[in-house]
Amino acid sequence: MSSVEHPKLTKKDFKSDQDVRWCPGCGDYAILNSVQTAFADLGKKLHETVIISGIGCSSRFPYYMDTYGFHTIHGRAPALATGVKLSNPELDVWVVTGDGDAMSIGGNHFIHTMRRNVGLKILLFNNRIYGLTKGQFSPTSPQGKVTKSSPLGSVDYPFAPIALALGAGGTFVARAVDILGPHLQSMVKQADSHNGTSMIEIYQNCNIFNDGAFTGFTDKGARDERILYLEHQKPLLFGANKDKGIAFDAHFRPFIVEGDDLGKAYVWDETSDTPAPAMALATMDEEVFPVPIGVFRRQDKPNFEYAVKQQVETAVANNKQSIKDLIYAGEIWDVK
Amino acid sequence: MSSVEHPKLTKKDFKSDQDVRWCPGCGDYAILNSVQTAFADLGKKLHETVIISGIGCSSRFPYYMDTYGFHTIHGRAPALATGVKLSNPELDVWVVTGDGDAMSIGGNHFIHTMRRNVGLKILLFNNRIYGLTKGQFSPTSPQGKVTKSSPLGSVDYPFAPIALALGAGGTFVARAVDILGPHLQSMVKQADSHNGTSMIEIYQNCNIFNDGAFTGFTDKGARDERILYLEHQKPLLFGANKDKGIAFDAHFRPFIVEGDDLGKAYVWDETSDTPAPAMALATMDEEVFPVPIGVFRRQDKPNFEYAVKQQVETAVANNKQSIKDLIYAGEIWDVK
Amino acid sequence: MTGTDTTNGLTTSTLESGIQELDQVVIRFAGDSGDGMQLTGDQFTRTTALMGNDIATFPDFPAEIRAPAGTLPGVSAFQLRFSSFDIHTPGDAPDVLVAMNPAALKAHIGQLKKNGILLLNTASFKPLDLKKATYTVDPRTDGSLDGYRVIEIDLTARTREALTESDLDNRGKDRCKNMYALGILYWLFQREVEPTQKALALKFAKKPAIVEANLKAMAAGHAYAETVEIFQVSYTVAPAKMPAGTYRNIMGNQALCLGLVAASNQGNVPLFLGSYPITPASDVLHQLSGYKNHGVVTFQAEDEIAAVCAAIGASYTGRLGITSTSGPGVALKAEAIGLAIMAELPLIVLNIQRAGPSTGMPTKTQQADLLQAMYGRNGESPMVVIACSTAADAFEVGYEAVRIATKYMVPVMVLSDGYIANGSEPWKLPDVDALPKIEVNYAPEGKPDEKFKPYERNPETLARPWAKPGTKGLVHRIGGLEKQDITGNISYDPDNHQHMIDTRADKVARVANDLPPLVPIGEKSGDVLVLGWGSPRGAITAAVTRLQEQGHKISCAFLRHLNPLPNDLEALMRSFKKVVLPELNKGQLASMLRAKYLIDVKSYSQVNGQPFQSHAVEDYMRNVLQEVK
Amino acid sequence: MTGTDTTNGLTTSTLESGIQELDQVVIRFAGDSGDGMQLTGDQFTRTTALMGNDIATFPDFPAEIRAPAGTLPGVSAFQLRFSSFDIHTPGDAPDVLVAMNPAALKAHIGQLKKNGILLLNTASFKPLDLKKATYTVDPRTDGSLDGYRVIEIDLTARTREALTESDLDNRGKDRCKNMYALGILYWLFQREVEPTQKALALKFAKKPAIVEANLKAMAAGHAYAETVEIFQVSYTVAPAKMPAGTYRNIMGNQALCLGLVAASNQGNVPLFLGSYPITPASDVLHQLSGYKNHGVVTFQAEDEIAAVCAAIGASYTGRLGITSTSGPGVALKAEAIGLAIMAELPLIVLNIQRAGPSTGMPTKTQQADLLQAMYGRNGESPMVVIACSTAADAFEVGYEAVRIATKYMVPVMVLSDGYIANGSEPWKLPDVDALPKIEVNYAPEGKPDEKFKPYERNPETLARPWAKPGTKGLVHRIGGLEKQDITGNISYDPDNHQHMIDTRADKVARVANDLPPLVPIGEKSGDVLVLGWGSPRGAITAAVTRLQEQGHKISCAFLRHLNPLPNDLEALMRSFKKVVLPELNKGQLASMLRAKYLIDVKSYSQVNGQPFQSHAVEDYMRNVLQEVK
Ligand SMILES: Cc1ncc(C[n+]2csc(CCOP(=O)(O)OP(=O)(O)O)c2C)c(N)n1
Ligand SMILES: Cc1ncc(C[n+]2csc(CCOP(=O)(O)OP(=O)(O)O)c2C)c(N)n1
Ligand code: SF4
Ligand code: SF4
Ligand SMILES: [Mg+2]
Ligand SMILES: [Mg+2]
Repeated sequence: MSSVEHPKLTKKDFKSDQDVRWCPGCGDYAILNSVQTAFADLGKKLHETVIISGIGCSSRFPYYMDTYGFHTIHGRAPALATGVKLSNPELDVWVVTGDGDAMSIGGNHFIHTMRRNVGLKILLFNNRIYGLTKGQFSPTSPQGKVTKSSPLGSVDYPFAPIALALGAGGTFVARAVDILGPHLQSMVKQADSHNGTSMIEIYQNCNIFNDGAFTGFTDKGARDERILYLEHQKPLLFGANKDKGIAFDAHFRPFIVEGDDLGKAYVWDETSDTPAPAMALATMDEEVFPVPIGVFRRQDKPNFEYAVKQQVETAVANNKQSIKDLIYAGEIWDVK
Repeated sequence: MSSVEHPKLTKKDFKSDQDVRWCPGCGDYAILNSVQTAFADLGKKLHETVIISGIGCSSRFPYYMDTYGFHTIHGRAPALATGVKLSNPELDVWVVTGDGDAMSIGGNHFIHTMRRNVGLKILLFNNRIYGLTKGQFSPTSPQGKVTKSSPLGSVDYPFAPIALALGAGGTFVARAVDILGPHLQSMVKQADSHNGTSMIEIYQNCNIFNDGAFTGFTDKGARDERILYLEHQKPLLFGANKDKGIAFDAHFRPFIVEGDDLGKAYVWDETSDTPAPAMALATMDEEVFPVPIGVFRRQDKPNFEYAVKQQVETAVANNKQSIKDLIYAGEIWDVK
Repeated sequence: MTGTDTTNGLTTSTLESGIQELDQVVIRFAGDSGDGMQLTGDQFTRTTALMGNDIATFPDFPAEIRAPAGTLPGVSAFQLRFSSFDIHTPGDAPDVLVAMNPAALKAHIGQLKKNGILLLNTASFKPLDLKKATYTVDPRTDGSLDGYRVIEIDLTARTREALTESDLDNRGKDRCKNMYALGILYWLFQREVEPTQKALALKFAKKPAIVEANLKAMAAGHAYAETVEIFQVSYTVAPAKMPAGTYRNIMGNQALCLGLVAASNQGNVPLFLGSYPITPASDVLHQLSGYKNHGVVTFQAEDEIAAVCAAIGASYTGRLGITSTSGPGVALKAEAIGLAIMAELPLIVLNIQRAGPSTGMPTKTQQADLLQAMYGRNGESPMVVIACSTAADAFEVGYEAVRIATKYMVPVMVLSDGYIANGSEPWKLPDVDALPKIEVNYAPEGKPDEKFKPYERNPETLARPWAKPGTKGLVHRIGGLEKQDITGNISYDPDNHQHMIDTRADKVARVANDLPPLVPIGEKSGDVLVLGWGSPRGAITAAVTRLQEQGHKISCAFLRHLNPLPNDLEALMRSFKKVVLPELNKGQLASMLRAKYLIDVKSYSQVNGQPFQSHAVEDYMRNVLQEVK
Repeated sequence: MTGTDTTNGLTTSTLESGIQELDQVVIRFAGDSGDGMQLTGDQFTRTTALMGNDIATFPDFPAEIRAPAGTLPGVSAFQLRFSSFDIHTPGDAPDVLVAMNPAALKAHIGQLKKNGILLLNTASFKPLDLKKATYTVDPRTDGSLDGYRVIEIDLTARTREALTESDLDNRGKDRCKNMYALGILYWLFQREVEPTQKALALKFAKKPAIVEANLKAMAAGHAYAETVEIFQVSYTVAPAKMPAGTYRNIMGNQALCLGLVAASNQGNVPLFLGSYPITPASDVLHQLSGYKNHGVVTFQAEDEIAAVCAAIGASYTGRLGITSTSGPGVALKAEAIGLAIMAELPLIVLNIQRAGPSTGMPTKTQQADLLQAMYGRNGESPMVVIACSTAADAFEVGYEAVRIATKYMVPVMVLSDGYIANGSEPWKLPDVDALPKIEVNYAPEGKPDEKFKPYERNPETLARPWAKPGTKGLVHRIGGLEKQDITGNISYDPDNHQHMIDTRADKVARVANDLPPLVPIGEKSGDVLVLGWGSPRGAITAAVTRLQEQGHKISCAFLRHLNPLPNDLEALMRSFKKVVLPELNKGQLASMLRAKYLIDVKSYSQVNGQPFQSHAVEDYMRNVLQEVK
């Protein structure tokens, strides 16, 4: 195709003709907007892009994108998307899922996708609640959360999705926030350029059933002091004047450094050989420490669909056989 | 009951009357033996002990123990056992599972059990193969493994079960080896004394479909040099003369120390605040480093069944209500 | 005149100082999802129930996601019917339609009765509102509303006026406009306002400003209707002559939960619920989670499989394991239900059906999971299946499920549906002390030196003993592999397998021995027997009663027990020339009956996500009656 | 005389220099799991197939776990039957039983024909061996073997003797004793030894010592039988008069895979298998994993749900998604199959059935998952169901599944079972160039400014277009929610839902328009029609042919297509006084036929994990014939 035929698409081109049906004020709008912006910036083509989702408010996402889309069943998007990617590795396959969809019913497919390093880009909308079913606690809701199904407070400990992804062998693990558009767009772009599984946990406000779940650190006033931007090969600094930092002791326990000690702030390396530093950050107490966003881990490793494809292509090349050869094989005999 | 009625049981008392039906030479025999020994040592009672398994060679385990037992369906043992523990927290509930059962089909229940910290003791027999279905690769088989379902070698990357358990929030995570009986027994006892979920990954030789998977480090000759015994508050030393050690650099990358540097060996703390060190060990390259066995992590945290029970008991105490009160509630009216 | 189960508009009545007496009214509130129509309807329902009318409701909310304000997919409706006689359905066509915006008007005007009252909120008929509702012309101007008694009120302006002194901002004030509308209707139908006053005070206890504003708005609406004389008359509906007793208005999921808890209390068998949220079953989880003070343990699992497995684990331990879900969840639970059948443990699976297949239309109703309940598992895995037919009936069905599960040591599937779950009706509260006995026996401690036999059966019920772990002398192993009868040891013996296959089937079949006789409505023989199960009961009863009044030889009977079927069903069917079975599926029970009895049961099928309309059933049956003659 | 499909012992024959000619023989090899009985049987089968006999086999191995050596649960058996005429089953009772130990004897002696040959390995009749087999008295001494031609040989000693020069240790030598026994049987039945020599050389190519030892043992056994004259005569069975062509011996799972690959090649639609291992379906995964050189992509998923979802993803992408499993796996896949039905994508689900319910008896056969295939999903979710009836038939069924799935854009369930999967028979290889056409059309690139309509249907088949992501101008969204016909947009409209429910059913129904006429064996009318589906075909054919030879007015017909049923089925059924349906379940197809046609189909049910015995079927039908008269 000549490039004349395909001028670069704009954000608007990625909008489908369907009315967007999230509650007014829902964080999903901001995410949709950022994804459309990033896709346009990346020069993606509509017909090469496939968006696969499970079930949940977030999983309505594909309907609003004028690309190929499949709104599947609860929790199974990564499994279905794996079939898509294995069948046609050329396609650009995105998975949109929620904290219930990916972490609760879909937990198994989630961890196996991470393990295999299938080239899927997973956007996990974490609003720490079941939105679509009208407000039950999810596996990422904090302990004590009062919801319809936990009238006396939930007794479950929550998952740290980043830690789970790391434990499962995730090769690109990042976090972003719905309302921090440019950062989110940058995460989407980095996820796009990664060759294996990319997973972005996106904190998303559900203003109906869990309003303000993240305002403690996302509110304009709190942001500077409470968000830690992870930047590759830069020290872990935060605060309005970048006057505080995170360092690790000999046991890899984090602590906050200030003033003269600021130089001890750990220099972040998202490509580290070991997932231990990322794990240390992922399990930091949100109440005590700033909340890290950005890339926790990026590791280059051949992806699954490539290995599968190569095996098939090699087999075809090494052992060409007609269907007749295949059927008329082994011990055959003739009856006259 | 007076203690006269219940003399301490012996190992033999834990044997059921069923013939053990594993292949001669299977590592499962050694594990069965160690569990029976440990249970007897722990003074367990038959009728208070429940063993719940999924499906797999390993999952035949309950039939060979003269306790309560439930051989359930593939992958679901932790879920079923959670129901048992929530219903009667007094019972001593053990889960026996395989690498396919727990890591493949049962992965979701596995990670959620870890997350919730249900007081189950999980024995994961990891033979890195599907035994019962006659030899397909499992999620713990090494990449390249040739099996019936991967005639050209598996392209999957394996899970590190310990890392997965850590990522999911596991509070007692340990590893043992089938043929190292006393160590395995000690792990079983420590698992028993832990109050939340205990998980022991037990390397188990399947001599029919994956013979020698672990001999590289479990063989008498190799053991001393290749196994790293984790001991709480002791330095990470290995080698016949404990003349080598594992240290971590500033990025928590492990390296081997010897001679004068031996003092730099990391002092193991299984109760560390952060799972990062355990994660570093759990993801160490088996080919380059010794294989750690012992307790990777132990963290005291109230267990799930206790919290559930307390909530119910408090509700009963605070809000006693007869069934009549419950039914004749809200807006009622009389028709004469 | 005894009321017939249909409405005749607001015309027949006795006059008395401007108040006409009606025997029934159907009102539909329709508005945007954010307009509070469910709350409004609910308040009207409660008040009316307290005033002694019989009542039936049908909430019809939009798809799961909140659609953009003002659009058709965002319309939420609540229909209620109240009467001075016994009714069975929330009515077909409304006498009164409250339409809060053009979208609500567009979606519902088609069903309003000729000459019915149409209350419109003119504040939301601006051009953009009309466009959102895909109106090109204002329907108030094109004659399309001719033939209705249209009442136009700027509810927004009136409400703001009434609330000038309130501290709420305009958004907050506007939220009270539904109460203004409710005030109008309360005057129109002579309802008491106190119950709503009390209810709102309770609901917003922590926000007195909101309570005050809502009450003011309601009072203002009431006063407005009285003063401005927009209506020539007001109406009243005398209390229904309902059987004496204490009543409560109840929704299906609530009643089901109460039945379970009551039976648990009776049988002294503690409950355990393992569940995963899904529409329209989530309320069961919510409800039972609120009954912790009755010792109920609830567990929100990571998925449906874990939920049912945990319930099986609970049953294994001596609690009664329950799992609640809807069709897609039942699909996921199938393998584990098979395990419970094999392990011969009690288990209750609640399927609050919704419109399938696949995700389908989650907020719409259907009863198309019957064959899944019967056969949706590998191998011969027979299971008891029972169904509830109304909100109040759900109490008895929940109770019965516990009785069967514990008496026969079997899993029981309970079918309900979205219509029953969310609809409400007055429920005559049972005499708690007179509830049927439920006897649950756990196996006693074993004798030393005697091996426990986990599959030794009760000769009457074929139930095996319920042996709680923790009990001395009962250690034993069970599992999903075929097992030898009596000993429970694994067995691959062909004869034993055949015997166990037959025994599991026989155990389910024996449940029929307990069932009360079928009591048809009408004669025990005649031209047409209309059979029904589940939520169509109301529409069928209404239709058949009307046809009976018209002199037709038609009767109807309802099946609570679908597997096993009642022993006297065949004889009843054979006493009629024709058997017809209306179902909200493609004839699932009909095909079961045809296969079993070789009777040419005629299926009357509707699969559109809506309940049957009693008039449609009546017309259909009239045709059948004609054919039979 | 044309052979009848039953064996008469080793007695009828023509003499010729000590060689008697038989028209058929049934041999059963039985021994410990470690004794190599499957290998032995397999070698005899291959050799015999190559010699031109018709042949049928029935491997019967123990439960999944290897039991302790010498015990009853550890016995593994392999039965084979070969003949000079067309046969349909591996035979009921064996003429020859090889019992490698007391447990094998105990488990199988009951079926050996009177006067049959019993070959015993005396080396394993020591007291401990007897005890393990739960014999209290040595059966060779208590008269219980009277009436059989017992041949006692110390196979272990003889084999070791033959291998004195081998470098193998005793354990290795003892492993060759099955070849010693095979050598004896090869002499007894005049089989050629070369094919086995070649096969062993190939199998153990890397271990020449083992090849040599096995061949020596076989030669020694052969020589022993010839020299020692333990048998008075040897036997031969002439080649069967099979239709001309090229043959290959094949097992069901193999043939099924070949059918799928051949159709994929024909239709130029690449295959994708998503699977999770399970007995007895795992071989499909193994087999197709070996066909990577035919472009087949296989994916061993983390569980059955992921397996089917990946297959659906593949189909969405334009590959043909297949998923293979057994009953419990189908239960787990149910929800996702519903999605495929809703998305109207092709999908093939292979259910190699085993004995249920629950885990059941995984190595035993049954056909009790038919109603699960039909109804095991939430909502009205009709699905095409076809079944294979023999190993060779599986090729055609695999092929047909691809044809239907791609032509109608529907999921297809293929039912096979453990008996078909593991049994083998000679397969007349198809002319590859003459295979039926399969035309697969993907939607072409869209036109600019024309919105693609993903649910616009082919008027004949109602199939929607197969639009591959990556194709320009076809971007669209699908999912599990109900959708508007033609546009595919989400729709909650009642009329549309009813229409889509009807359309999905209609699409499945239209598959019947393609089906060839049913061709019964025997007359097209008469007293009794025996219908069959799946693996009982052989036993039914054998039984019915014998009854026909005896002059009875009985015919039989077999259904490959179970949903939809063939259009001409009803007329055929109505042409007989009685229809009987033997099934290895509790009458599942029978109930479907009764419900649909209101014909009093008689179910002949057996659910014991074993295939039907043709004699039992014959006796049963004889009774039915009597009743009909
Ligand atoms: C098999 C199945 N189980 C349950 C449901 C009901 N359900 C739909 S979405 C959902 C959870 C939604 O939570 P989340 O994934 O966090 O998405 P959100 O709505 O918060 O974006 C549930 C439980 C379903 N549709 N299917
Ligand atoms: C639902 C279901 N899927 C698949 C199977 C088949 N199956 C039984 S055990 C097993 C895996 C066994 O591997 P593992 O858990 O590692 O146990 P092992 O036999 O190695 O001890 C499989 C796939 C099954 N029984 N049920
Ligand atoms: S319920 Fe919450 S997550 Fe769902 S659309 Fe509304 S605000 Fe968003
Ligand atoms: S197959 Fe492997 S794991 Fe299973 S019993 Fe045999 S040796 Fe043990
Ligand atoms: Mg959520
Ligand atoms: Mg294993």
